[in-house]
Amino acid sequence: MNNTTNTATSQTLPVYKKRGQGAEIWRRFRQNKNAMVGMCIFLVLVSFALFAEFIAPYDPIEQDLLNIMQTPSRQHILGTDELGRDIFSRIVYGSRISMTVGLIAVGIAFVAGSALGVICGYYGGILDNVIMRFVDILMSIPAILLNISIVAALGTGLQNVMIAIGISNVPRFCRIIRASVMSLREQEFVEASRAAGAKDLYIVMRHIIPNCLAPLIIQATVSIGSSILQCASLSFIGLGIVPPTPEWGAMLSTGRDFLRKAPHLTTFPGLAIMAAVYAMNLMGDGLRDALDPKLKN
Amino acid sequence: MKLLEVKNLKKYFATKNGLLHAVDGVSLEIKKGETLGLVGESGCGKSTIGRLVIRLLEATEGEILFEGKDLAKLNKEEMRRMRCKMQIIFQDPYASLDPRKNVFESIAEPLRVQKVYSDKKELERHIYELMETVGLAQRLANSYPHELDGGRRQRVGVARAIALDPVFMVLDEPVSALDVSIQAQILNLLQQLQKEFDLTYLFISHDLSVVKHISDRVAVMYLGKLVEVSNYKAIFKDPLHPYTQALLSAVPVPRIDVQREKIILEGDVPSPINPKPGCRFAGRCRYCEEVCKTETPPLREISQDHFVACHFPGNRV
Amino acid sequence: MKRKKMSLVSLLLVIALLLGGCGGTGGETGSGGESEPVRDTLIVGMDREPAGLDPTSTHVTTAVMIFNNIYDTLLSFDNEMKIQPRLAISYEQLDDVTYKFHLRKGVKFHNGEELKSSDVLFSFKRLYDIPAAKGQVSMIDPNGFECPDDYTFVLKTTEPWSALPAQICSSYLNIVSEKAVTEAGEDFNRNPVGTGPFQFVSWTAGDSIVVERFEDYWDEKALLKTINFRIITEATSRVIDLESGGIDIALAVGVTDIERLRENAATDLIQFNHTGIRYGAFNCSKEVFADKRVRQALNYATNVEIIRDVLYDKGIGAMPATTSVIPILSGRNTDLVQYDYDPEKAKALLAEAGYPDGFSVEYNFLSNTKNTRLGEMLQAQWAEVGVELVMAPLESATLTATLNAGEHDFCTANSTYALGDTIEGLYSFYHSSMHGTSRCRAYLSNPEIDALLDEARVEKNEDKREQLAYEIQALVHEEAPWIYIAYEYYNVGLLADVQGFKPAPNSAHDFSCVYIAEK
Amino acid sequence: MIKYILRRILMMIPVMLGVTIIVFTMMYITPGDPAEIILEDGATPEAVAELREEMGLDDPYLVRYFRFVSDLLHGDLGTCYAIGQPVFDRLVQTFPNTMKLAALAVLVSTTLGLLMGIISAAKQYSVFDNVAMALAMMGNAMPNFWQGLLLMLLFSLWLGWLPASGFSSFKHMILPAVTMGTSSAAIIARMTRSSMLEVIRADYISTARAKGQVEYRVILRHALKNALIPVVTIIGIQFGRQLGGAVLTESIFAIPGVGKMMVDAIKARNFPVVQGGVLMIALSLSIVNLLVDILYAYIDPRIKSQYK
Amino acid sequence: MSQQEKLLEIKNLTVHYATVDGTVRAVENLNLSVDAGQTLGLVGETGAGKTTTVKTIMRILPVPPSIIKNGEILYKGEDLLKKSQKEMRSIRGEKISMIFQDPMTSLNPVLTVGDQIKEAIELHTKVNKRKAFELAGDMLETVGIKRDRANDYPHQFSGGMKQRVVIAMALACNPELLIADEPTTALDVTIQAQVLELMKRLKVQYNTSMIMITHDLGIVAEICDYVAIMYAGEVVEYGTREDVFLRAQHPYTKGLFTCIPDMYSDDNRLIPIRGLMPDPSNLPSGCKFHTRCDYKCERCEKEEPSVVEVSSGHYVKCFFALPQNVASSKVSVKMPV
Repeated sequence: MNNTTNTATSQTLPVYKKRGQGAEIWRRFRQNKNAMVGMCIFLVLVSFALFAEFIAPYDPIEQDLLNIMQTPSRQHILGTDELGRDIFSRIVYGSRISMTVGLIAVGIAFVAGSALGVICGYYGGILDNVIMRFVDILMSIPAILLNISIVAALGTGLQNVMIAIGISNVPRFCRIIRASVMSLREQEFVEASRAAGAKDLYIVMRHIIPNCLAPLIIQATVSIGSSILQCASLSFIGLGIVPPTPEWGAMLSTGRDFLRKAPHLTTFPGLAIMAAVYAMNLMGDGLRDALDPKLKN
Repeated sequence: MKLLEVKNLKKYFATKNGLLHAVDGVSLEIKKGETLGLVGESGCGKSTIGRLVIRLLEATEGEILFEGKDLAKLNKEEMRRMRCKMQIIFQDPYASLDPRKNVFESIAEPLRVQKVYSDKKELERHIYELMETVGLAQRLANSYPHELDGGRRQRVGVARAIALDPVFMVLDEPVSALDVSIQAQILNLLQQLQKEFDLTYLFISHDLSVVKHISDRVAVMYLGKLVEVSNYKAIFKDPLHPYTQALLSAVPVPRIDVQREKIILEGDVPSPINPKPGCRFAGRCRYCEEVCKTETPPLREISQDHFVACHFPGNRV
Repeated sequence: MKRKKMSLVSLLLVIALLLGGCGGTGGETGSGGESEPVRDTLIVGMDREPAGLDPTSTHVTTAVMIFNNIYDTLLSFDNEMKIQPRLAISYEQLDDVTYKFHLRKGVKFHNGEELKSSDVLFSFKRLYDIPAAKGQVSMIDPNGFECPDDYTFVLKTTEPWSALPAQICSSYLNIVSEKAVTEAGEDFNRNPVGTGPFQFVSWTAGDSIVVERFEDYWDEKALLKTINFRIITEATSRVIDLESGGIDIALAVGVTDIERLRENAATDLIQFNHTGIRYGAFNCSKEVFADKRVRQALNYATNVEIIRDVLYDKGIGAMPATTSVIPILSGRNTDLVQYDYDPEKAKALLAEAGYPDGFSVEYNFLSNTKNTRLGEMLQAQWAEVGVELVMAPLESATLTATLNAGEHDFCTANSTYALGDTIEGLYSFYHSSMHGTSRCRAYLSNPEIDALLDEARVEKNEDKREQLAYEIQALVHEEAPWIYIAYEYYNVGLLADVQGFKPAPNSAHDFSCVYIAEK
Repeated sequence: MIKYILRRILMMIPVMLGVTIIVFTMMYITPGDPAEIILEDGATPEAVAELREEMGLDDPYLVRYFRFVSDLLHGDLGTCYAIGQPVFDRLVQTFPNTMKLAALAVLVSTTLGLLMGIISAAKQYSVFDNVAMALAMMGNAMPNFWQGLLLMLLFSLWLGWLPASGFSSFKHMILPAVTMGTSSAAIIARMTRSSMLEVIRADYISTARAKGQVEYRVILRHALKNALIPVVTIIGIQFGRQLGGAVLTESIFAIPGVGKMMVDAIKARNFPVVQGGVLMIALSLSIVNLLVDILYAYIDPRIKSQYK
Repeated sequence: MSQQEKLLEIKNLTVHYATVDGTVRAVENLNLSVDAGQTLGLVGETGAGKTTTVKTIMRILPVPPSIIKNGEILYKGEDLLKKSQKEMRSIRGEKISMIFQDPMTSLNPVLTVGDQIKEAIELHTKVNKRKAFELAGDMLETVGIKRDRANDYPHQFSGGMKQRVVIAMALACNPELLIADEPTTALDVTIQAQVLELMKRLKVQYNTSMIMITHDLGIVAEICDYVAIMYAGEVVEYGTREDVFLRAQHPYTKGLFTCIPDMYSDDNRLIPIRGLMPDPSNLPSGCKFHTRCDYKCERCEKEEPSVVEVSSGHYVKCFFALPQNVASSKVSVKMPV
């Protein structure tokens, strides 16, 4: 390996492609056993959500009033619910609802939270104070009460539930991004690009945001889990998803009256919620180690 | 012709318990093609000056004349264009490169920001050329900062700095974080670039031997003020200010055949917040008299091109 | 300053003291120590918290129950809904609008005052200026009251009204002590004074209402010393609490727990016919339901048989309903027959009425397990005849507003005959003048039915009233504004050693004769 | 330190004001009319109109808001529409119960979380580490209303150790507190574990070992105290979660807490109760956060010196 | 060197780290020894294995990633690697103690300075709490800090003062061997001078032998008696200060001297050592320095050179090492290319 500048002009200019660090992150993620378990459960649930039509043996809404609340049997793997509908099919279709609620609610919180967070973190000053006081106020009201009042104001139904859960998650995202933006703003590579004459917007988009994606992704993964839980709680109070759409929280809620007579009505939706949230938590932890900042140096 | 002239530069930071005098009335000038070494211990304000002269920080007071124009008066747009002429290299190779961008992107950034090239091929060619000039193998274009060692990361920093063909460069402790063998390679590279592109350097460091090696003129700073400025030979041969003398004697020298008189300073550097009048070094100075405690000694030209800020310069017991 | 050594243990202790310590007060109410239930205290688990203890405040079933034990009305229903004398020994009807009541002597209020006709007058008069209770005395002439002496009380109705005696038994007309109300004013709602067998002790909002035996009650004294009505909204928790011995009586037990409570040796279950009927109502003022044939078609399209089996566990929880008048009331038209399940006929009728390929209708309901299941079954069954039932659950506040304003297409409800009078019930369900009130859901306006109802209302002769009731129910059956689902049984779970509990159809249960048998 | 506390209390006022605005606006835009709910059976149109007038529900937004705030300043939280009892009395009855429950839940989650966090950090990548973390996360993943019902079945019915519902003795608080506590034990355990792992890698731990200190003293005396600092802030946040968690747990275990009252109040459009309840919850959260900060300064001398 | 007065002797110590990207060969059969009362300078750049070596002596290397392949560390004849943890604890702090590089993080921020020194004393001497606190006060005085500052917390001290506290703590039990891992690298020049003076004084006062790890040859010149130059996990040159400064033979040692700007000669061209730092996870074959050596030949690439004793006590690990019977300075050795 000679170190003097290689004089020979290299024949083929190395193809300039942006080789992502994905390979590195994926390698570290794969080594974490728990995270892989979480990933598998997550993939199963996503496949349920995407291919519900093929996986579910029965139509989730089709009733069979002759044999209601059957315990698990060969035709109905997980048994039938209080109207004779196949529980397994309802859980499969239910995953579609829960995943959508999780993803879109977190999406709302992610976008709104990051926008506010970046403004506060980068510019500071009165704007930062005002927004942060607003965030403090939202944080001082427990999430579930916030959800209930928003749903009460907007009305029940999938769309409003998503908006409610989204709004109540905004403060958490805003705080995380504000913290990482404030620390990044002082970094020398930001000063370097400022010295090169870059405008603020350029610096935020090219340097600040890519570098605070890691904590965001971790929080997003965990928040999907907690959003599913919040949606189930809303259904439990009767403000959640409109029947007959199969949603795990609603199934758990209606099933609770038959807890003693037909426990399987609550056990399986409950386990489904638990599996989804558990998977999200495990993946969140796995990502936390994989995206660890010490990856930088 | 004076490329850069700074008059009575001041920079104060508001802190919880008072005003921190980081830079307290510094005046200096750098001729074109010259390297001015700025040396001093941590907390003396040398890095702040480095950022003030290229207006990365807004000065509290004082003028910064670059090629005759006062940078403080320029509006945002004019300042952005002036940025091409002046660049900065940082100390910590790990923090000065964006971990999410590869080498190619990091070097290309200044060119993209100033929209120098419209055609992509042109941009690529120039970047490979720059990489060659700083001694980086072309295959490293795709690698990420965490895959490179300290020396190579600093070379990327240098390539980025010279991308816009600047005239003036601030080097803020460029080699302090590197191992000795790599340090020498970078210093040679900087000297070679200075000759090749007729660059003017403001070289900031706490390492006296490195400063002596690379600078034409040297300025010694203590607690926000310049205490001694002269050409590199005079400062080391005939230091006049007591702090410079103590500083020189404190540096451990890798030679056992040289005997030197040991001056050990007592106590610690005083706090720069709400400093008292009089000479800042009075508390730790061997020759301290009453006048030193009350009157701040101005920077006076004692002998040809040798300035000292002390009431009793050159005093030797 | 002596530096306090901060070891880990004391750190945790500080957190615990700091946080745990701030809850010293409150929470310690409720009758006596809960460790071992004192056998002369009865703990009743009820499902809803009454809005207030002033008889003029709104009437939830649990409120009516408690009122019946701390107040008395002039007359009251017995368990066969027959009118019996109570505070009034007897009454005579002087003419077709005036009634004269002879009060019992020596009756004591809880505050020691003696019952006088002035108290009765006061109890009636105060209803006129309370919006929630005004409806109860709309038929009674506000200035037709007279108190010839301390123990006789005369009132006049605005027009001849056969149901007056039934109205007197209404829990709104419980007699309160004039002195107590004037003194307490607003606070009367929180500490009532009546003449009933039990007197009020305390009310911890959201937790429990405690009453204790009134020693000098005019009738024979209650057997129990105190009753603690605990509020447990969650049905499952209530039953678990009963089975684990935490409470003695659990009201409103769900259908699914009936069998288990019966089989369990430590508990048993009493079922009785509630004065209510579970039904689905079409809003006849809406254009699509104006046509009788559409309503009949949907009756044919509904398989009530199977719905009842699913909802009430094959007849364990309810009785089939063929008319809106409940079994224990007189004048029930027994020869009406339920619309049988005939989807083809339904389609034909729909086509005939101009809806060959069906239509879409919105179903407003309070989202609880029963309404949801009922809605989903109807949705499936009506889909077969091309009618799309859109589920539109509303929470309690918005639902009440929508139904009272008549904005709904279809809804389900469980209405009760609070007055225990057939004609009054039918009148409040179907008379066109009652649109906008809380019991009129069908918004039916049929002049023939209105005329019969008006006539029956003033008819004094008992058999004539029953004859009219028969005719009205037949006409209503033809109009089919409702789908009769079931007469629900009201299920009460109790521990095996609780004796003497006789439930009342209008849920005004009498706890004075309840006692706990020694094992 | 006192100066800092006063400043923090002053800072609470704008937050409280903000809470009143948000809650009032939220209630204002919610459809459904309280007058109708109160009248319920007797809700004839004229009766409703008359009651609305009496309750001043027809006044414009600003008038009602300023009336609400001025009453608030006089310490009058308004009267509960349903029962007619002053909201303040209702809060006095229900609030201590929820606070006691939340405090016990925080104690449960803290002890559980700290224990699991420390042990799994000390024995990193061991079987215990994985099992403890998996269990903790399981507690967090389980919907707490379902968990409550199952615990009630197990402990009240089948084992008969604990009463199923009600709130008159300490025994009543165990089940609900455990239900609420397990969900945040996972977060505290994870936080303790990662902060312990970070601290164990610090130089002063090697210094302690180089002094010849025995390993468990190194962990407890040197590592734990430093690791606890970030955990204390988490405990403050958990208290907010517990108040939220109380809402469902209270309805399951029939506890007369502020959570359940709030849910019913929102559904019944009982505006004064909702406004009063949210204010009280927000106030208690801010106070708890302040207490946590003071505790924080007490543990970490670097911060204590800033406030002197 | 005669056997008996050797305080510490390391014999072909090999330590590797098992990491995710493969095994890192941090130390490769290293041989080193320290005599009683002497100061050994351990010089080398990043990744040379200096810290790994001294942490292995103290046995405070975290075991999961690190594996001690083979080798012995004889302390007064007893092999430290065979000792149990309990035995090691009685040696750490009392017989051998250690100072770390960054004063900012080597003191526990939540305990007072006095407590931390008292802890060291109480571990190894049977004294009650009050006496231990008094002794701690004495130690502070000896390192030039007023006794009443014992109740202050670390964040109330400057960098230099903190390093003095660390030194006080290390010398509290009068150890026979003090290991200092780059003690002054994080300090400013004038403060560094103060601390070096203090260490020189205490070394004599407590008659402790010392291992000073540094990459700054200036510090070695000021404080060390013997010098060992380390490169890629092994000692490439060992000798007295005069041997290494005046009669260095190994190309790496000479390269170190030529690439440091010298303040006392007017202008000297810097001759850098070309190439990159060795990657410990895949070290070059043969002589590990051949990739950067100007004098390398085929033999250097394939074979590992053996250690040559060029003069008494002066060892060089290089094929071109020439035994010198007479000491001469500044001999530029002509090397066949």
